[in-house]
Amino acid sequence: MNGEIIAFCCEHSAYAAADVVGKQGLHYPEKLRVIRVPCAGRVDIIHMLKALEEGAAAVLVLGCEDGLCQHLTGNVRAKERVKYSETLLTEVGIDGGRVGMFNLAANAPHKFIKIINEVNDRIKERERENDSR
Amino acid sequence: MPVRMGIFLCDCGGSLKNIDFPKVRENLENLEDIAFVDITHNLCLEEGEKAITSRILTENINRVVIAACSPEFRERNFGELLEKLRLNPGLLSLANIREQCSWAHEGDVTRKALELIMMAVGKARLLQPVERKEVAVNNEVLVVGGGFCGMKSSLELSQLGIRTTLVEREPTLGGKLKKLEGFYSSQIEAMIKAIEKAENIEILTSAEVTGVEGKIGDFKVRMRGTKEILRSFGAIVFATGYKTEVAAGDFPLKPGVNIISQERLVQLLQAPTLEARPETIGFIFDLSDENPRFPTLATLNNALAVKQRWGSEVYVFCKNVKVDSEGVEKLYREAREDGVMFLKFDKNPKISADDGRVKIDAEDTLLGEEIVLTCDLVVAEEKLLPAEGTEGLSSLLKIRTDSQGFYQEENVHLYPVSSERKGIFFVGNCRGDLDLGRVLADISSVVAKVYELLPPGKVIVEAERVKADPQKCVACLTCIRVCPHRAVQLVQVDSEKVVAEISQLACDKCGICAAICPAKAIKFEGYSDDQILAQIEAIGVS
Amino acid sequence: MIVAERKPIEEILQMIAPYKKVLLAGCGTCVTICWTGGEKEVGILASQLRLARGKEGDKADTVEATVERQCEKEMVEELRDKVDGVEAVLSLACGAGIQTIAEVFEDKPVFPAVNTTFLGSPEGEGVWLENCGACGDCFLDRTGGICPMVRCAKGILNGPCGGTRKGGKCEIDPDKDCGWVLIYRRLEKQGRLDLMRKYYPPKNFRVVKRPGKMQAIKA
Amino acid sequence: MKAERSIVVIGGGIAGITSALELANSGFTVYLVEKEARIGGQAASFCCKATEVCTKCSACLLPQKLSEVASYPQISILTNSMVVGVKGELGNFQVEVCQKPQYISPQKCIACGMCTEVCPTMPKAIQSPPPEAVPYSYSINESQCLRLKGKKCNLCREICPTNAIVFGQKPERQELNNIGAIIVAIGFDVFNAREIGYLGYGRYPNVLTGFDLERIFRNQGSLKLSSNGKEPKKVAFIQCVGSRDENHGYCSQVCCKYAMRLARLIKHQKPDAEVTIFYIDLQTAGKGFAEFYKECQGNIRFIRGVPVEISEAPSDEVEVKFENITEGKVDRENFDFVTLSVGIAPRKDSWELAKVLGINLGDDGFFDIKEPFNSTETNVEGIFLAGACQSPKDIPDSIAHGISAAERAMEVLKRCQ
Repeated sequence: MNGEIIAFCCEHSAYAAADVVGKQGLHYPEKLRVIRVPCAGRVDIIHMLKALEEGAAAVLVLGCEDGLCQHLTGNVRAKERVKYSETLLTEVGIDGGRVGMFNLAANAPHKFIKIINEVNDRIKERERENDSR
Repeated sequence: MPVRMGIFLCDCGGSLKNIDFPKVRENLENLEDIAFVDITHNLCLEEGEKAITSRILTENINRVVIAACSPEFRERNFGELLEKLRLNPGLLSLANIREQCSWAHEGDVTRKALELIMMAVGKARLLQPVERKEVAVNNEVLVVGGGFCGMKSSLELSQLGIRTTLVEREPTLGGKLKKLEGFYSSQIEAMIKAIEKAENIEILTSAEVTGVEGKIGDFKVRMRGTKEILRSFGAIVFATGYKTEVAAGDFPLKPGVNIISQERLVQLLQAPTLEARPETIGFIFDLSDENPRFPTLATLNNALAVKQRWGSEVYVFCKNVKVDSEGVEKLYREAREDGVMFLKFDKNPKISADDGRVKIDAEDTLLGEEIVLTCDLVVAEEKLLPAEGTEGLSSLLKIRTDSQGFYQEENVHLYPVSSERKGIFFVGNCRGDLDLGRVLADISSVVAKVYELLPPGKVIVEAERVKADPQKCVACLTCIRVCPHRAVQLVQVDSEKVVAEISQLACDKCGICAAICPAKAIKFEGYSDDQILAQIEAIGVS
Repeated sequence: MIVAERKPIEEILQMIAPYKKVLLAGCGTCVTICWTGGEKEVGILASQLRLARGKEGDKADTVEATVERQCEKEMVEELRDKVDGVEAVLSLACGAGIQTIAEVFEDKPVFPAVNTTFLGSPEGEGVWLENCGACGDCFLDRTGGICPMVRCAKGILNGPCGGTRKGGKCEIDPDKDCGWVLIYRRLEKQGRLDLMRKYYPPKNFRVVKRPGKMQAIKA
Repeated sequence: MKAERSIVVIGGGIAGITSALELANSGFTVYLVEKEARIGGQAASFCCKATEVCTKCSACLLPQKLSEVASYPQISILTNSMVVGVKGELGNFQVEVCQKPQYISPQKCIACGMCTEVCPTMPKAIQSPPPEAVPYSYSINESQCLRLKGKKCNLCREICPTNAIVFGQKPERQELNNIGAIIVAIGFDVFNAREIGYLGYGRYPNVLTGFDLERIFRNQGSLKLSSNGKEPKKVAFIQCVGSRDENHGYCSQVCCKYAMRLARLIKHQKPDAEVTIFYIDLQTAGKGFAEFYKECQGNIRFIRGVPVEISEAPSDEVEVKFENITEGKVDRENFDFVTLSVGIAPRKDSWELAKVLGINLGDDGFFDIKEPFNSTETNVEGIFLAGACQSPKDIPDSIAHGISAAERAMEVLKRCQ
């Protein structure tokens, strides 16, 4: 891997939103790699850490809006796990901002693009910082 | 059996021009375990189906990767096709190279497309078939609550041929509406007769549900009545209704002060004689914006009745008239045309006793004036509240209530009548503030949902989509505690070992348990740890 | 059940700093149940270590294994091949497990990755509560099945202390219940309140922070 | 008498597809007859109105249901189609369906988009489907297409890889036989705000309807003024446009909710925006909605009374004239964007279908029901109503009504078996 963005996308929301982006002919950075999951609650800490180990620039968990999870607590648990992964990373001196949880619905393609672009901008900014150091 | 994989690449009629398909094929062909890589044009059409069929029939493959449009379009159909060709649909892995690759980017995306396919290949290598099997279920339904809603649900279920047991806390059926005279009570009487006559409805009065174990298709329900009963039901419908209350904080409910409830007013209206006709009557409702439909309907109907029977001066004080139910706007107009006066406030009025009468001190926002009215009688807002025992039953069922304590969490996926547990339903006012039209829609919905979940005969389920490995399970109960659908139970495997078992009927396939299991004993086929990690590992390899 | 908490990562990193290849040994019993040292946690810690050392340009090699009960020599024996291939062992088991593995593989340095904190039981999802001090002199018969040594912050045998807050909470930690109020209510239910009047001579307490409580943050 | 296990659902909006899915799940064969080129109805183009949390508008339930319907083998979708004749009775209807020429077969079109690339007209006569479209296929605009205007163009047909394009099509009639029951779910028309001239809809670019706003948020993600491309700072919502007036004796049941949700969304995206809602009576019923209203009160201004006039003001603003009740005078205030919370009206073509089916229309123009409170059965046995064509409904209510119509149909069929 070489600086890709890995996004675990809940098939009820983010995955469908990503499809809509393509259908509308809109774009997001090519380095995004989507892994489809049945619910954000399926994504575990080890999945995020392994992706970073393999060389991902950032790992995102994209789930349903708060209060909309078909499984009630899947997105809430995912958020907790992302938060915990963040501390695991910070503990060892890695930028915790490289993991993130975002909520969106299937009919929110623009939110999907916004999330990916923002994350990508952050990555670029960090690269610039590292270069200047 | 060694993996032998067939890969179908679809170029969508040759339109995905930013992907170099021959180059993709070249890269894939060199991988291990690959039987063939085909470039096809229209996999979604009949010709595509033929292409897949002929290849699968001749090549003896046991894994299939299809790189095409979003799974939204053809996943189900591809699965059905594989099944027809005697390949388990669980052995199929898709790569979305159209919506999420070719269409989402400008310029050449061959590399990304190849990677997405490699991810699907990595996952496919580890896929296992998921067999489907028939399971027997109990089709009998328990309806809890013998009021209008529960009785009507039982009757309609029985008309579809579903055996029903109706359990009621009180000694008789009928609920609240039975107390009323006229139209409703005669309807209720007719319903009670119909239920008593129905062959497939069993009535249990003076009995209460005290325990629910098990899962859809086999809920073990404990009931306490004259004796303790333990029975199995396929589904449970709760129609436990509501209670109403006049909030003492809003109204000075002292003896001698003429403030009465809507229920009391109905009794007065039904009484053959009246001690003294009230000259002026005030109604007050919608003090809090909460659950407004119920008090609005009661107020409009009763204000009209008072006007028509007693000819009193009628004033209605409210924040907003809640007309968002069918026919209520018309009722509101009728009341105004009949001379009922409506006064709207933003600040709650002051209500005080005034020498046997009641003084209402309100600021009318429309007139912009303060209005002081002394009434002979004030009819207070009856708040709609969860019925007694709702809290107890919901914790018994391990089901969440909404922010006001009614059944059913505020989650749009559950509306109208479902709960987070399959096979447990809520109808009518036990799940919130509904008018009669919506209650009736609820009743029909629950009947349809029960019929759909528990059709006559057996139910086909995926046997082991999500499975706890009894060898690895340490019975820590984590999955049982976290499963949002309460699909996990502890079962005895042999004389000394208990392990978690996931009911495929009750499971809604979210994978929360697989992620949280501290012993890594739960495998979600298709989304297992190794299958997810294989996808991660495939990224950037090309 | 034995409850343990993972050690701070810096401490773990320091311990294993001299070793390139390390075996992370989990235990499938108590520490799995309290989400600290089962197969899942072994995987997470291994990944975290690789990330930490990878950052320093020092590639860590980790081997992962979880045995059913690390406090059993026979079960630990299964690890022999894996232990032979590494320079050190990092154990995620309780103190008993760590000592067993250290005893079986005497020539290998064995390090603890967790602190064994208390004996307790689950209070709810992801929350464990200390309820036994393993004092070796059980007198739950007199206290309605609630141990004042750990459930009372002061560990007093003749309570309550007089500092009980409103609602039956402890004066030291208002979030925790007063153990003696719990005992009183239990005995009251059983009609055995006379036991409250009896005097018990002091025990020899160990100095332990009590009551211990561990909250797992992983959802 | 043998009752058939096939059912025709007329209308592919949220209520119709809910009925269809429910019936198919219970083993019935369903013909879903849709007048437009795609199913999904009004709600398919609605936006997500979540702020930090989901505000329970239910619009996102559509996509999943739509793709489920599309891949359900027991549901046949007939687009561009209308029911033009019905014979028979409960248990055995014959339904005549007329299909307009589609020129592009939705069964064959794979939405590759090559036809649009070669289409020589400007704007293109062949258009890509909106992202929510089901079936996801291209369509031809008759007034643009050279070929359909009699010219000699064949470019799209030549490039189409699946031979999906067929010219020279005539309207086709087909008879669906052995239909057990019919469910009518044709939905509603959005009230045409032009009918109320003094509100300025259609005249001022910064006066739009709530339904317009839904589409803007859905397709663009945020609300930008057409005049300066910036997000509006001062926004007004005007309630009860086309509801509860002399011509509409009903509450549309959706407008207070969508207005508050959209208002919150605007505040969420631009926290310094000032949002005002003008209303008659606020409808706050429904699970959790009273609480949501309380949150709205924190940063949205609510004014009782709907404005009497909207007129043009300098620098692309609009002036709203309303009665200031607290001060007892008429006030004027400028806004840079006004949303008219338009209501639900009966469909203009309801009476045509009513004639074909022999069912009645009620006072307000919605389909009438057999008896009070039995909101799914019509005066014709075996013909049922689902969704907002019976009376205004929001998405959750339409779903519930769709399920109950399916259940009534199943039960009536069961009874006559």
